[in-house]
Amino acid sequence: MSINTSELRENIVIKFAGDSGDGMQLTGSQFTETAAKYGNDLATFPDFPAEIRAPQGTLYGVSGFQLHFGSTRVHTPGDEYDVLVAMNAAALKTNIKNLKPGGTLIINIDGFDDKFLRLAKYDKLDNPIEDEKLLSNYTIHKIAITQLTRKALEDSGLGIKEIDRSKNMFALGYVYWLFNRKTDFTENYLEEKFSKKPKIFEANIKVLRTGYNYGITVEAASSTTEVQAAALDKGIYRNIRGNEALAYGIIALAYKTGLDVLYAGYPITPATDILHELAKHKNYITTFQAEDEIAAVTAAIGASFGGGLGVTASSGPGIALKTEAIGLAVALEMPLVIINVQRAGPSTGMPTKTEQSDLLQAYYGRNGETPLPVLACNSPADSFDIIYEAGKIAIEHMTPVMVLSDGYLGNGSSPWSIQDPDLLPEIDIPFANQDHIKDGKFMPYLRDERLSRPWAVPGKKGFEHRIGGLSKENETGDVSYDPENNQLMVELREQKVENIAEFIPEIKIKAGVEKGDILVLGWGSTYGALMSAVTDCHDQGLKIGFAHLRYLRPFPGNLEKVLSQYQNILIPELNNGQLIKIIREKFNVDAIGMNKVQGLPFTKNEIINKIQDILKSE
Amino acid sequence: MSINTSELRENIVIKFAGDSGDGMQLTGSQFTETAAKYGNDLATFPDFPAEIRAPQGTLYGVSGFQLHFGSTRVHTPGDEYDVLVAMNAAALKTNIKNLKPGGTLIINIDGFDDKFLRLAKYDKLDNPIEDEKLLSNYTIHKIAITQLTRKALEDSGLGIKEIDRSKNMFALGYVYWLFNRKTDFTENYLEEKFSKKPKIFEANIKVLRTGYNYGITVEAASSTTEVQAAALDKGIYRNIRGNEALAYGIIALAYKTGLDVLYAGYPITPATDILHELAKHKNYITTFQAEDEIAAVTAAIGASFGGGLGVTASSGPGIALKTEAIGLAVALEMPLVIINVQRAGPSTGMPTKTEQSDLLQAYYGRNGETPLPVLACNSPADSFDIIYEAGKIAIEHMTPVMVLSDGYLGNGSSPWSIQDPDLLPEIDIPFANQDHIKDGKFMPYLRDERLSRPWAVPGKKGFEHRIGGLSKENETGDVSYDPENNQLMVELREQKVENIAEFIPEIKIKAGVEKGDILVLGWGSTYGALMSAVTDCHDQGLKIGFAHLRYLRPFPGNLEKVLSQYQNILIPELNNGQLIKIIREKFNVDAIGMNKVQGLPFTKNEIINKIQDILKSE
Amino acid sequence: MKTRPGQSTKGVSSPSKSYASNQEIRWCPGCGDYSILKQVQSVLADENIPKEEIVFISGIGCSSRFPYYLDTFGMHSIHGRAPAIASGLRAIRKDLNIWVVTGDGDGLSIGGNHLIHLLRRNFNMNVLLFNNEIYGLTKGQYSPTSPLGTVNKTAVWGTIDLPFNPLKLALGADATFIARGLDIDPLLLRQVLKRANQHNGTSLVEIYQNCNVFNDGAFSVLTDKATKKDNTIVLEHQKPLFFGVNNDMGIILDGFSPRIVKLSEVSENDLWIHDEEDSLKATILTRFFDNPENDGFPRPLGVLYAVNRPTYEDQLRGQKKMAIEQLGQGNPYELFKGKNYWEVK
Amino acid sequence: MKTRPGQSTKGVSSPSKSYASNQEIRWCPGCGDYSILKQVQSVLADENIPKEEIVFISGIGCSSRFPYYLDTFGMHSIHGRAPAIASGLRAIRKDLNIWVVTGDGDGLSIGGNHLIHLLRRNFNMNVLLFNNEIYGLTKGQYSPTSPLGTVNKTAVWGTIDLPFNPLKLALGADATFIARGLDIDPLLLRQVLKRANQHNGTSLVEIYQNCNVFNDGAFSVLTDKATKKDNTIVLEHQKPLFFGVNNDMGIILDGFSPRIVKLSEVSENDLWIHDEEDSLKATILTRFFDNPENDGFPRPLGVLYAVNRPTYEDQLRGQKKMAIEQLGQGNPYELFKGKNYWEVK
Ligand SMILES: Cc1ncc(C[n+]2csc(CCOP(=O)(O)OP(=O)(O)O)c2C)c(N)n1
Ligand SMILES: Cc1ncc(C[n+]2csc(CCOP(=O)(O)OP(=O)(O)O)c2C)c(N)n1
Ligand code: SF4
Ligand code: SF4
Ligand SMILES: [Mg+2]
Ligand SMILES: [Mg+2]
Repeated sequence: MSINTSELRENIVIKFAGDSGDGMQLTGSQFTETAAKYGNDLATFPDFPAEIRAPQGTLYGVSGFQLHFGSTRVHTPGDEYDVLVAMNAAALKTNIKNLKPGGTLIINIDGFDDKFLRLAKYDKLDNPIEDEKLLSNYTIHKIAITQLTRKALEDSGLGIKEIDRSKNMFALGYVYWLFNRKTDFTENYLEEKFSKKPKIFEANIKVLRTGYNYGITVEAASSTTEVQAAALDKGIYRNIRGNEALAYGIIALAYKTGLDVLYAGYPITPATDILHELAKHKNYITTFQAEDEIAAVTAAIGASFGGGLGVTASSGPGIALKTEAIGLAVALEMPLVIINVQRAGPSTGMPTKTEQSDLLQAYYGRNGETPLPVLACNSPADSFDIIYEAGKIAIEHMTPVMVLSDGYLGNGSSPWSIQDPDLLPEIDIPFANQDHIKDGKFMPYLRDERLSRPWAVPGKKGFEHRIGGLSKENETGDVSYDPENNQLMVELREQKVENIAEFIPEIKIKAGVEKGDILVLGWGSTYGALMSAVTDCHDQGLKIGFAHLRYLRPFPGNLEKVLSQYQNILIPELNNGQLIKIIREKFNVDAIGMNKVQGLPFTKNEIINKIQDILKSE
Repeated sequence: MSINTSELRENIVIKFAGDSGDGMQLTGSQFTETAAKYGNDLATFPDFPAEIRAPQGTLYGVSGFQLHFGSTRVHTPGDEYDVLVAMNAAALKTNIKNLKPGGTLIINIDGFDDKFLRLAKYDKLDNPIEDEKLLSNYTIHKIAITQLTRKALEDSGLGIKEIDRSKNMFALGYVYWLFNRKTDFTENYLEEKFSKKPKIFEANIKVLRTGYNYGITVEAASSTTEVQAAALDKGIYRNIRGNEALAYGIIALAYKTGLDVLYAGYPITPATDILHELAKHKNYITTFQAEDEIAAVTAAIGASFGGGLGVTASSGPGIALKTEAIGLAVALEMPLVIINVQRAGPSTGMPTKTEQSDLLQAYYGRNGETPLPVLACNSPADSFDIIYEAGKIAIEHMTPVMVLSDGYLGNGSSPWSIQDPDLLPEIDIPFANQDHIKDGKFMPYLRDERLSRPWAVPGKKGFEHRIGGLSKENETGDVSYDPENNQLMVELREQKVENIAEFIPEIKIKAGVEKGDILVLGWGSTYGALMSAVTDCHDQGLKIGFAHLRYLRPFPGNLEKVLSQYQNILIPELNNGQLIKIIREKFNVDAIGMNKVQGLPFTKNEIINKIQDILKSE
Repeated sequence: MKTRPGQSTKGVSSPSKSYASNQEIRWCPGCGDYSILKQVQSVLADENIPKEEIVFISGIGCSSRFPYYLDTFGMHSIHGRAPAIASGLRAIRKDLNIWVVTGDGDGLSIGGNHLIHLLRRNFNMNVLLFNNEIYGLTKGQYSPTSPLGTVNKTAVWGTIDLPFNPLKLALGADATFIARGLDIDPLLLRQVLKRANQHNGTSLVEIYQNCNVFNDGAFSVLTDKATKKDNTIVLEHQKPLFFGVNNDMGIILDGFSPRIVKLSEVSENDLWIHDEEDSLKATILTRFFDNPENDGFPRPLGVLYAVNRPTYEDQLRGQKKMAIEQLGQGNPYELFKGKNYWEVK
Repeated sequence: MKTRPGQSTKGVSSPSKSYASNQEIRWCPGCGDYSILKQVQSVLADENIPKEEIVFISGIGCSSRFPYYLDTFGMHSIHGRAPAIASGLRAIRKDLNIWVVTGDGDGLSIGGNHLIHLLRRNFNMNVLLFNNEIYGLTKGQYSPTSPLGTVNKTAVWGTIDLPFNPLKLALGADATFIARGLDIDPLLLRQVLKRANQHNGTSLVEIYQNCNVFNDGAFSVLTDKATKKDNTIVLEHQKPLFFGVNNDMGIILDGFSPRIVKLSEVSENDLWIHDEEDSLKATILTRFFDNPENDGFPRPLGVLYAVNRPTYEDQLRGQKKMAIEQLGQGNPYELFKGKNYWEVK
């Protein structure tokens, strides 16, 4: 007997939670890829423990993967879950508070024995899965996942450890059934992944199907759930993580410009994934794992001097180490892309958690007057565009550019409308030519209308020249201690960066009204939460607008005008107030801050509440 | 025959200029020390070439020493000179524009032969010392200093090189005569300096007296000049350079607190002189020349962890390297004093020149939310007080503190009313005690009313504890990834620094009116120029006031009120606009900037002109 | 004991447990770090060092979590800087017992410079370099000790960076004490740690440590019962070099070239006699495995080299004492005044 | 020539002047840097390397002003980082002739880590380490090569930091080429520079350089006519080691110990024959002067050690080639799409 009814839902938030050894990241990303295949819009939020392998069953060892997918536009991984899969007691404890009343709770009851309860700090007399009051709030699916998995594999010849490791496939199969989705995408994936381990492959497939069939067999739900494809714009899509998108953007830069791109990095969470991805693509770019962050950024500078494009990435503490060298790149006026995948600070802070607290460092964190453009991605997919734009600016304006992402964007994923690299905007490389020769001498600091200087690459006869960090004479680039020249150069470099405002798009109101009570102004990874919150508030009739900055230095030319259209400016940030300082200073606007420094993204509701508070207090 | 007339003058600005091999720094500082001995108030401005030993006679090889001394208060080394001593053509060329009309020009005519003219890029047909039009503007003393020196020493047995090296003594002797000052201070100095080289000693003395006697003999001037002692407050004074005052302040901290002070540094211009001075005083403190700036700051952190006081200093690029470690000190809440003797940037910039462009770096130049107090010295002598106050804050509030000086203050000198260390303010060291033990466990982050934590030093039984850069639980200091706790700690650290406003003096109007058209607001080394300019303008009847910030973070509690008393706020800075950004942001004040980024201090007249412009445009 | 030689008679030996902090240990189950922690605790107990006199300073890495698990003073600092922090601490605190814990990434990649400068300066402290030939904490990138050709996340096509030979590098930087231990040879590790602690100067102990998650088995030939005896050689001062399952293999020096011989074929007297104070022989020992000619040589364990040289802090204190004798230590008022002061009345 | 072996036939030899830039040289009169500059220019000319293919990268210090004075491509960068900058450049530019100019402070103090990592990686470039045993540019503080007990501005009571022996350190870091020259021995310096330039890999040349302003005469026993011959020994591959005013002194190896002998007392055949490829002998050579037992030994000059090992960039290019063969280099659209794309129509 099979269930024929299927409930239609617009959006679903599902959370897979278990031990870090339970394979929740894999489970989540498989479900995500399948959702993507089904054409859903989506946003993900993987959340790992700080430990590499935390001991089984502990609260701090819970690993989670949250997915929001839908047939309408999805902006965030969601505040609360429609479905929670809890592989053990600790996973339930840390997640149950975010399960919506009436939501679906899938429990592996084998994860609730005395030991698991103790590790999760439940009193063993208070086993939550026997707590009728608690359970009555949800639709409950209690399944002995571990036992069923073991049963399924009793003849597999595998050891108990290996068998237990595949229980995530049971959960995944079961959830596929619940959402009326086929297992074949995952089956293909498993085939490839375990091509050299046929036994493991077979075991996983078996358990996956067992889970799926279990759903059919026990008619566990009164109906399965259907989420139709989203009405995305026309195009070819894939699901992409932010760090991957950054890596692909760098590859696109290499392909389009024909420049040798050197990506020089030193491992650090959460930026390292970019290097992991790029290391696979030596056919497009060169990667170099340096001895530290200073060597990484200076190697990148060396590559740019050699007529390549130097790119480097790090996170907070590593960026701090690079600041002296970035100052050199500013003084040299050298193309260079620096990526900061921000994480919760200060100092080592909470390396696996997200934060936006390096904006002021990006602006001001160097000795001397060292203006440089600052861009920030607003979604995993946007990371591709941002890095490409950053590279274009770096090259066309001969300047280092700082790109800000963060742990939330870097690890999270969203659908990306894949771009054909051949159709990306052209990049105009300001190579030196005969026009830059005066009286037989090459002028490395002769400026064009953008105030940008010519790029003369070693090997080019007649263009030999020396540059350095000492104050340089305009045009000739010779060392100069002339006071007025020094001031001129400081002002030219500042002006050059300011002028970039003419080359970037204006800022647009993304949601809500163009004029009204509150403008919510954001930047970076908060885009989704702000977008959803403002959309909701606007739907409720509030006179509210939303704008989001992708260009933080210089600001879009129309920003001041946009700000002037609202009574209040609300600037929510995952830091203690950074963009707000710059906005207040630049535009003399008494903006309102909203700050969260908890290593977590904003929820939509936090923003809505704040908006309502502001309107109430008026 | 001797001259008996002597003209009385309140203030004199004298500039000694010659080759870097001509000993101008020595000449200038000898004249300075003698002026100090005569009780004059004074300010100096040594100005070296960037090269260690630039080739003789070149324009870029000119070394100068400017001294302003007087019987009234002296705030700056002066905009223009009353007396210029030019040892060669290049020295004349680079300095003549700043000699006051009617001023005294003392020329070594031997420095104007064809070779010197060519090196100074004078056309040899246009020898300036034969240019009647030029000379008619000044009182001219043409002297064949080199020849006369050689003559004086022809029997000395010294080689020509050594002989020529003492010609600065001729100039010095001559200027002593001109100002009616005895040579004995310098004679004592020479005796000590050359105690092991009697021949050189005798030669120098001989030339010094020859110069002096030459003045008497040739009756070179119609009258000598007299500058009487200044009416300084009661006290014992000495002339002190800024870097020396910083070093002494550190010694005072060691003496008063009884803490082992570790000064860890890595050489860099212009901060290194602090290390040079402290290295002499191992009886008071320990100095450590580290392998780089990162090792220096982390060694200092290690010393503070050990219950000493860690102090480190550098200049721009070196501070950039320290930022990651400073972030650690913020997270640890560890006492630490960081000195930035700023120099002209960005990058290597003009290392021997002055600038104030690291204020925003001091404020924001670290990853994550890392508030720390920032103080700035306003004169060479003030450097002593500032560093002492910084140490007091660092210890009492358990925080790293940044002190900003700059090349102008570090190398320049002013009279210092010497303080008896025994009378300096007491410093209250927050050592851990039994009150910080809860349930038998020491609580390294249990806070007092200042929000400051207890300092438990290795060796203290029962107070064993571990701290680090990871997010820490309040009170226990244990590693914590709790979101709310993280936010709490970020806010507590910020609040702790803000609270310091309650412990520092209010800002006072230093000159002019308490309410009026313009407030000139400065910080750091511009004090003298701003003070003089505002005083002049106020004397001319303008409604103008002057306030100067020694505490930049937090600001004095009454700053906002003071700002509100004026129509306009003018913020002159030796950077491209940094304090102004913070003031605009914090107080929503549309201040007016005035920026000079030339490696040079402001002149009084530049400030006066700007003030007049503002008033005119009203 | 390192800092107070007479100490061990001071009290009863503390059980090693009392050196454990109240923090839950968060390394991966099976990680070699556990065993190292245990041996260190046991050595601290055996040497009977008062807890409050001990300081552990570490950088960042799995290994650098070490200080949290000891109930002593400790600092988990920033990546690569522990040697410099510890140097600053030692400069003013001769009385403490100081340990630096670092990894192959922390100590040799970002922190390489501080390490070599520490070694030449010879501050008295024990540096434990946990070498797992991988970056553990950041999840498996190659490190400066990963063997050539290692394939992993950042070396998809295999590493091409010749790895450092840490002990050889240390000799190049004039280390006064170098030794090597294994995470799971507790007895040897304790011996080595004790010797390191007794050495007055910087002692560098390289500890091969298995990262069972990202680099499992990197040292298994050295640790597995079946292969261990044939592939390691435990050095003892003034003892001949022999090894092998049956203790029947020896090493002789043929000019500069070490050669493996069967004990049955040479007399024990002809074997290379280990001399801890011979830096050239130590150099040869460090090259047992990175010289292609020495293929098949056993990995030397134990103390390779140990000589005395004045410590930095002793010389610093000597200078301080001299300065105090010459210049006094009272109120610095006179110093401040100098000679050229004047009085305004 | 370093980067294009067939090159020297390409044109007529350029006079060394043509390698001089139009910038006025600003070292102190008498500085040893002048002579080094001249020899480098002359070697560039002799080797006939096209100016536009040459890049000089330096850090900060007097020595690091070097690139300004050559009419080639050049970068005067930041303190200590030249090896890393040059590595990045070399990683993408195999075709250039790359030189790094650094000082004892720049290269061994702040930049020590980059230097040792460069050596193990073996990027092809020539590193000229101007060793004047002092910080020149910052006006006379001690450096990591200042001899023990040096008294100067930052060491009022004498230094207590054992200096690095740069070439010994380099061997510890697996350098493939180490050599030593003197600023004012032009012939030898040119020879050494040529050899360095011909070496395919990182060649480290330590050049003793007199800073006549802050450390005058540091090397005078090695350079003064009267003492030079007795205090230096010029190494030549496969030639016996002899030296002395009358060329009458030699060195033999007695086990591991070098000994000075009179040529009259031993046959030339018994002398130590220099073997550039023997790293252990090179180690002994580097220790001629910091081993107290070797007091009175002459300072080895010339090429101490030179072996071949694949360069980093060659291996990198090998991998790149392989990757291109396997994966292609066209439009990465397919890569971007991956397998799990879907289409919205
Ligand atoms: C400045 C800085 N750069 C990079 C990192 C990231 N990081 C943390 S640990 C580590 C390497 C750890 O390797 P290792 O020292 O070998 O320790 P293990 O984890 O293997 O014990 C890196 C690169 C960091 N925390 N700080
Ligand atoms: C980050 C940084 N730290 C310090 C300095 C100051 N500094 C410039 S050159 C130098 C040392 C120069 O010594 P060395 O490399 O031996 O060169 P030399 O002048 O002796 O040729 C120092 C410490 C700097 N410019 N940048
Ligand atoms: S990742 Fe490796 S080194 Fe780190 S704790 Fe786990 S097993 Fe140990
Ligand atoms: S200070 Fe020394 S090294 Fe520098 S240029 Fe002068 S003589 Fe040469
Ligand atoms: Mg490791
Ligand atoms: Mg030097």
